[in-house]
Amino acid sequence: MLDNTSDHPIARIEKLRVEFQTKGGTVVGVEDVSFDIGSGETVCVVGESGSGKSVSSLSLMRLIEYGGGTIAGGRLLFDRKDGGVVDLATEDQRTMRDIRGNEIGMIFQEPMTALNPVFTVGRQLTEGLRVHRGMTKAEARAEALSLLKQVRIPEPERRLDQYPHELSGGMRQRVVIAMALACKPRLLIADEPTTALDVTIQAEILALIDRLKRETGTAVMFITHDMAVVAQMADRVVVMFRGNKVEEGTVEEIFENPQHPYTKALLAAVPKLGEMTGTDLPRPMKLVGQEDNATAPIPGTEEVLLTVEGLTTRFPVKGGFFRSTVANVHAVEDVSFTVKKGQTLSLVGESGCGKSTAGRSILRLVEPLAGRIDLDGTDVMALSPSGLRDARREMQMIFQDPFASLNPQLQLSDQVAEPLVNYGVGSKSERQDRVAMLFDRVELPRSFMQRYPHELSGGQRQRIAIARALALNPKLIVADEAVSALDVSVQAQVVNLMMELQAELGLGYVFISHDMAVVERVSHQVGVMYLGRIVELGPRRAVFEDPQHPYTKALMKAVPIADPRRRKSEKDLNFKPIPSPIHPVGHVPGKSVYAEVTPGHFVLTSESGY
Amino acid sequence: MTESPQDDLILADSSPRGVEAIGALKDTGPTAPPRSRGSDIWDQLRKHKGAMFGLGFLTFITLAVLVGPYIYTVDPQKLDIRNKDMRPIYTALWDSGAKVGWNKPLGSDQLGRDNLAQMLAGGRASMAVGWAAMLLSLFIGTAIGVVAGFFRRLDGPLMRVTDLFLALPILPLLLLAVTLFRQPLRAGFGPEGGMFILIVTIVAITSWMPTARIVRGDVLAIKEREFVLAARSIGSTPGKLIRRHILPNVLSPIMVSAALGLATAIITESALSFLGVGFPSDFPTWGKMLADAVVRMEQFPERVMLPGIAISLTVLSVNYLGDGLRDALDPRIRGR
Amino acid sequence: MLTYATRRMILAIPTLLFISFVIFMLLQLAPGDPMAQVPLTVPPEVKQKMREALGLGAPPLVQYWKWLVQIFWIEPQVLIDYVFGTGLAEGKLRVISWQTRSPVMDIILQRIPQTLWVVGVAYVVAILIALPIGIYSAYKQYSVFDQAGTFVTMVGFSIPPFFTGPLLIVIFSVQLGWFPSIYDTTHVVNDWPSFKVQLQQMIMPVMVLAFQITAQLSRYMRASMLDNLGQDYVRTARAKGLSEAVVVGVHVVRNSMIPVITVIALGIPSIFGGAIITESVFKVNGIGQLLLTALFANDLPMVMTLTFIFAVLIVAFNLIADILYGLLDPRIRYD
Amino acid sequence: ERGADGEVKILYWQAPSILNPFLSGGTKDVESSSMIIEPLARFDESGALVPWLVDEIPTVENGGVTEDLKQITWKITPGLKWSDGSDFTSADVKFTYEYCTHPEGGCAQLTKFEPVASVETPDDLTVVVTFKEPTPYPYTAFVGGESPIIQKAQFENCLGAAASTCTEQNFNPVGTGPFVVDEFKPNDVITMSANPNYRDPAKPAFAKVTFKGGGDAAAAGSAVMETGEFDYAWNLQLAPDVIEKMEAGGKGVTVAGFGPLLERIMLNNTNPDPNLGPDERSVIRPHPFLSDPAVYKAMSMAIDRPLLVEVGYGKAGKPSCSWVPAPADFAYTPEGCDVQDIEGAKKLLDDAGIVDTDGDGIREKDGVPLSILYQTSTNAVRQDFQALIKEWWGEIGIETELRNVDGSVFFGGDAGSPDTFQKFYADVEMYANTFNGTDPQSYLGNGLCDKAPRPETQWQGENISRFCSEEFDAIHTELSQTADMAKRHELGTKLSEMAFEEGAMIPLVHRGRLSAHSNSLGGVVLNVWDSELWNVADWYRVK
Ligand SMILES: Nc1ncnc2c1ncn2[C@@H]1O[C@H](COP(=O)(O)OP(=O)(O)OP(=O)(O)O)[C@@H](O)[C@H]1O
Ligand SMILES: Nc1ncnc2c1ncn2[C@@H]1O[C@H](COP(=O)(O)OP(=O)(O)OP(=O)(O)O)[C@@H](O)[C@H]1O
Ligand SMILES: [Mg+2]
Ligand SMILES: [Mg+2]
Repeated sequence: MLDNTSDHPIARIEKLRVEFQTKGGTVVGVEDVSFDIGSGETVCVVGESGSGKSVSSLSLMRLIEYGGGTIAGGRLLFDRKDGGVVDLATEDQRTMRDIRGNEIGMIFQEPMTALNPVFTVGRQLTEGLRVHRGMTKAEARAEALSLLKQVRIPEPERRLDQYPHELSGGMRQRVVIAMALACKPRLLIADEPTTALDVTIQAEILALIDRLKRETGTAVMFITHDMAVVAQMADRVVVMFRGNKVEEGTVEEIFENPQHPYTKALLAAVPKLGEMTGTDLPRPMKLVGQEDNATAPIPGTEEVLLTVEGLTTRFPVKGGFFRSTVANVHAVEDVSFTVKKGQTLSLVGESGCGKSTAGRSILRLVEPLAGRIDLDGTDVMALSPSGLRDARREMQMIFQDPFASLNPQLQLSDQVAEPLVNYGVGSKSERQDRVAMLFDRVELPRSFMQRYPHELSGGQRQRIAIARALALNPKLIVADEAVSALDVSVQAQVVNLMMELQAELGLGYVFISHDMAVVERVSHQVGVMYLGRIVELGPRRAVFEDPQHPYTKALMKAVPIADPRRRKSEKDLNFKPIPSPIHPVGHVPGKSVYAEVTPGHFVLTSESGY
Repeated sequence: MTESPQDDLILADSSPRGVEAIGALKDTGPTAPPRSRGSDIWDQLRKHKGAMFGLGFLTFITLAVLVGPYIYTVDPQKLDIRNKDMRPIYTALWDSGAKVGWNKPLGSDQLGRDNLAQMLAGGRASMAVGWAAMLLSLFIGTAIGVVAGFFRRLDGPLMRVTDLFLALPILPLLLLAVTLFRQPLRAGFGPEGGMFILIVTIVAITSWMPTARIVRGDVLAIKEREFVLAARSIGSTPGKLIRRHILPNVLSPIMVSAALGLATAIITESALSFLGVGFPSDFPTWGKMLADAVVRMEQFPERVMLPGIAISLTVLSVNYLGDGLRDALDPRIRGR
Repeated sequence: MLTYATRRMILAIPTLLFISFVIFMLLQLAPGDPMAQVPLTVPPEVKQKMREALGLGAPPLVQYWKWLVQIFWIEPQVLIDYVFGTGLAEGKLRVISWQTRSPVMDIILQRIPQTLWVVGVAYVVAILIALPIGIYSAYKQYSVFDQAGTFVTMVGFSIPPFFTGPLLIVIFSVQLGWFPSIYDTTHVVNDWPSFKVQLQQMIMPVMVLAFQITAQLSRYMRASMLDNLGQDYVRTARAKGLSEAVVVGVHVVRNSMIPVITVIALGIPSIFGGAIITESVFKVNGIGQLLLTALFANDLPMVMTLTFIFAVLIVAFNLIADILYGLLDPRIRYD
Repeated sequence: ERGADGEVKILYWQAPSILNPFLSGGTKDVESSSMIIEPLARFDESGALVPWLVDEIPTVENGGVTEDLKQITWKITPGLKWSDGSDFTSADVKFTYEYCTHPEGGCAQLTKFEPVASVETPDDLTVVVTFKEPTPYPYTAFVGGESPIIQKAQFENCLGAAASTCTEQNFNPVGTGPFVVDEFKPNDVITMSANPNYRDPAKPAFAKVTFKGGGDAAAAGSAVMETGEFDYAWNLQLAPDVIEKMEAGGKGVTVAGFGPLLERIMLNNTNPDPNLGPDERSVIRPHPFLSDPAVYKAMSMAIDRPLLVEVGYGKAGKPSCSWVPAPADFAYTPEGCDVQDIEGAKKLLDDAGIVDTDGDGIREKDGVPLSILYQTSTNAVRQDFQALIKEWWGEIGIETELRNVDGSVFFGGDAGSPDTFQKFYADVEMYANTFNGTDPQSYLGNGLCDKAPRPETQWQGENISRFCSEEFDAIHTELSQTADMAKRHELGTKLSEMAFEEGAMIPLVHRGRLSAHSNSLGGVVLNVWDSELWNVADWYRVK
């Protein structure tokens, strides 16, 4: 597998320096980076957000100029197909156009936006072929079809005439990959190709890239900040930090014997699936630099806080002449669970399986169709609008995107104080005191109170969102993908913070996530959702160590493990596409019937759709 | 509890490099001192040359029409038939035979009214109409747009009302309003005040529709943003949601509408004057001066050029200011 | 899509009825009298008789009903008669203008060519000028071209046509004598020289109008281009090694056109609304001039019908804009 | 020779909307149709009657009019043909009478036929008109541009309510005039060509006419005198300096003519106080101060009429103090009409005890300040007049508020609008009025008491100033019974004098008609007593 590497590097980056001219002066995107990539080799570039990973890769394509950057120093040596090594940093754009897409292919971070929404997949795929290979329309189309087959898209013929939005995220990403591979490039740059995707799709894509590399001997530069992915993919790893390379080595070296303190810290912050095996209770992570933090397990109480029974939420699909409801999206279907005081229930599952809808239904932010929600003795479903408003004092929500869930136009202190104002809690000065206290609580300096959201980093924003949720002293917090958008290290801190608060204040959490490693870390109970139903529900340990439902099993298998010695092989993967949750009006789905495998561990026995 | 999490770094490694490295695991907070959004916007605006020109000219013209009449105290309506048809003083530069005089720096019209005084008084009227109509139209447009975007059930009816107003012909509307309301308004506000209110209202109610459409579109988008959901989950009432969360976020299209609205209002008023259905005849506005002078454009080009250029420059500077404001208010652009 | 369109169309009917009713009542209530242009030498009793002959005495609701029947029932029949040579509408009372005592529709049809020649051509010219300006200004944001383009388009937006119009006449008709100051609506284009004459008489009004429309459209185009130039798919296209011309001219422009085309569609009703001031400055007796004279003559059937047609166009082009949006943007589906 | 001179282009800035003067009455429509259809007799440029489709004007002397003044007999010139080639007969004349007097037709020229009891046609070339009462001035029906003859064959089915449906007929009347319509685009343009059956085989000299409408007076003047695009421009109501500048263009000249058109300020004899109810406003007499002779005389003295003429009309205006400024025999010409006398006006007011008592610069009469609302229609010259007069009245201590109302509202008879000139919800208002033909008898009747607009009459009525004097009414009755011309002149002048001296109006300017024709257009004779285009058959191209 690693037979023909390194001895003959395809690309060599030497002392690269990239600057951006902005209104605030010159910003250095990459300060000093050197590494090389050999053919048939995967070099993973890791590092925090903003450390210069994308800038390095864009410089290789000389695309950085279109973003306002300049290559201020260094050389980018590239071994062209027809022999001869050129310095890409000094080539003119005409030559670059020849190289781009032809000899270097690139896969971009966001599959959702990387494709032009108004052209068909076929058209976008063939463009490069026609430019670089001088193919006719028909030839290019035939070639595109074979490319789509290569990346294993189901029904490739049909896809050619579809528009990007008609494909799922995973399929789109595969189209982007096909596009990058179209002209059989010698170097493939993949810039976080899976960050936005579900575990299952991610696993497929990773397997695909790996296979292509093996089959065609392409050199791959793989950029990510997900250490688990690195462990699965890399031959060699380059660690970047604030525009510099701080460490480089084979994947085993990096994981097993990190040298640089930053690498160490980074690895420590990565939650690894299986770390909690054998324990019952969640416990905060141990972080480098915070050795003093309490990592005692959190027992919680056995008192029931929230009971949800038979929760069903559907969204009408309007259509026909009079905009009547012709079908329903069965987003949540007969879901029941309980959350105990001071404990965490996690909901996991693939995108679109109804996790968020379930969470929002509990707060009645979307109106459930049926079911019973009992919060500490209050029947939430029976409440009038004003009663509901009062009840929301007891339950709060934290949202996935810390950038979207704060109003960009309001000062932070006002945002945190807003729930207090809404419920008329305290006098102005009392409120101020409480806001200050909350800032302390989430470990933000009080000096931030007068700032605006855009001045904060993601993790800090999420702390603000947590502070806001805490303002009213709720009993229950629904955290909908509250840490998914954060960098690993920041994620670890926020997760720790949430757990600390739980231990201290006895909060109950409904924790929604698709990151199994985090879920393993924080949960007392886990519910696995599929197509609107909970297919498996039970204590975390039981569900993770002894999955019963076939879907749970498949999901567990797909999760990459941050350990280069436990790589998954493509054969293990076996996913069916998720069926549509849309059913015509009048469709009566069956009730969810569960079997209790062990005490408290339930598995769906009725039809789940999987 | 420590004051700041950043202080924790000191506890970490002893090597300076290590300290820094582990610090990176913390959230990197902003390094610049906190700045208010206001000064941020102002900074951005200052860099926009067009906007600064616009602001400067607008300030100048506003001051001129507000303060000018106190400095240059000639009555704009005063007829001085002996000194009619005077040319501006600068024409003496190339035409020594021209009828000029320092008593009429910009010349006089066919009845001997002083052009400079008329420009000042006319500017006052035009600017007042422009601002008032723009504000009113903005208010109506924003209100309708927000309500239509926010309350689904009102969306259809309100958008149909928008269509209706788009189709309404302005002239009969104005004539009808004059019939119905001139007398009561005249009793309450005097002949000029009454007409002012009428014209402003009519211009406003025939020009709010684009604002409403744009605002509605933006509200529809913002309504789906997570922070609105977040605000609902912390118990904000709909009124509060609109005021605190939605309105501030549609400010930028509103500002742009405002800039265009001022221009439209000034031009509409002058078009009404041109068609002869505006203010009383002895009440100068730029539009009326321009309309009256068009027939004598060749002999007295200054009489069209002065108000024409004043209107154009005002509208132009408002447009530029609006452009700059849009850039400054858009955080995506401001960041750059 | 089809059901969406039909549904919107059917919903448009009550909307239009409502709009027509409001306009009718507005016109009824507005002061003014079709006899205002009859000289004072005609005594009031005679004027009263003339009013009655026009049907002015009837209660407004009756008049409205008559108008509705005429416009929705009889005029379509006339159209059918015209096309198929049938005799459905024979002897039935059509919408008659008070000024000319002739069917309003006939006059409107007579005016449409003039309006299309001038306002329509101006619109097309404006689009042809505005789009390249917008595209290039956005591509070279903050360049000299962009700055100059911005300045010129803004000047265009801010100068009223009753200023530019007479100015052009003084320069090009009176001083230079290049173009006629009065538009000849009887001119027939049948060969090159006559086409040249037509161009000469069109050029000034078209210039004045196009100047204003260009200003607005190029602003939209520029903004839309700027939005799209920052999108990820542009980078993807470049990464494929496509030339800048293809990246900008095909990928970005295609996306940027989506909102601009709907803006253009929404502007089309205003072509048929004519350009009141420009038309009267250059004596292009089109729809705008027709409306203006009808307004000043209080020719209610004419004003009513013109305004109503305008309303129909507004509603229709609203719908067309929405549908176009759906057609151009594959992401949007109406069903 | 007919058709030898090619095309003539005429520009009316008000566009003709119909070619049937019976359905419109608008000047633009009457004049444009006068090129196509003709009356039996016309007035010439001096106001004298000339036979047109007849051989001579019937009078008592030649026996055409009966002694009892109740019958007039017209003898049609033999051999006249309609443009479609058929014969012009007395039946057509009689039909014209029937057409206009049909009760449902809404004929605009009804007044011309009202005194008529019947029209008989003893033979094809004789028309006998019988009047209801002795008529000293029998030349109304079938005389002048407003009363042309239309073809029976063509209009037969257009009587009464059907008049409106006859679009083809109204747009393309068959006539006896020098031209026939090729195409009529309402409110836009008429194209005509020479009538092949015109009675004089050598006329008209032009083969084609383009009759364009629309725009404004300034553009029309410029098109004839500056750019030379058109040959004739009608009624250039423009400031004299503007006209002068256009004439300097050198491509055309203006011609002026004076009819009886008078620009005047009407004085409200009733109280227009807005606090009075709608049924009392401008109904109850007297006006709080305007009925005081000192006030209205002072107001008149303060006006500099020559200056008004200079500013507003130039050679198309003359200072006048006579309600009937022309014909000259009817005109009242008092001393001092054309001099401004501010000091005299002040003295007059001071002597009457109308002085400024509260020091605000405005005089009071019995505690009521002399504060005047002065309205008129929207029109550049009128607005200049307003400004000047406001200034002068200000100098004698009378405060003025100006208002201008859109012409379509001001002159419209909408009973619902407060802004019509009939309602006169103001203290003074300015407009111009005139009469047709040369006899002012019915025009002078506008000063009769019972013609005052009142709510009961839906505010219709011609006595706008609500002037009311028994003596005036008596003299007017006498006038209507007098046939002797000298006596008629005397009585008419007396009525004009009373209106001026007793406070019905302040006459300002005797206005003429100013039109322009290009240097190459010959034969233009401006006629203000009839259609301006009355002799278009004689027009020719100057070689
Ligand atoms: N167009 C630009 N203008 C100014 N600065 C930029 C620009 N693009 C990148 N930078 C700066 O360059 C640095 C490196 O950015 P880069 O996008 O390479 O980070 P990254 O490692 O890819 O992060 P992420 O994981 O979030 O993608 C950042 O500090 C960023 O602020
Ligand atoms: N407002 C809505 N209207 C219609 N359908 C909706 C709405 N919100 C969600 N859905 C549908 O309901 C289903 C469940 O959506 P939900 O957002 O709960 O999924 P999720 O599990 O949270 O997915 P993700 O991980 O992507 O957030 C999806 O098919 C989604 O398309
Ligand atoms: Mg990146
Ligand atoms: Mg979700």
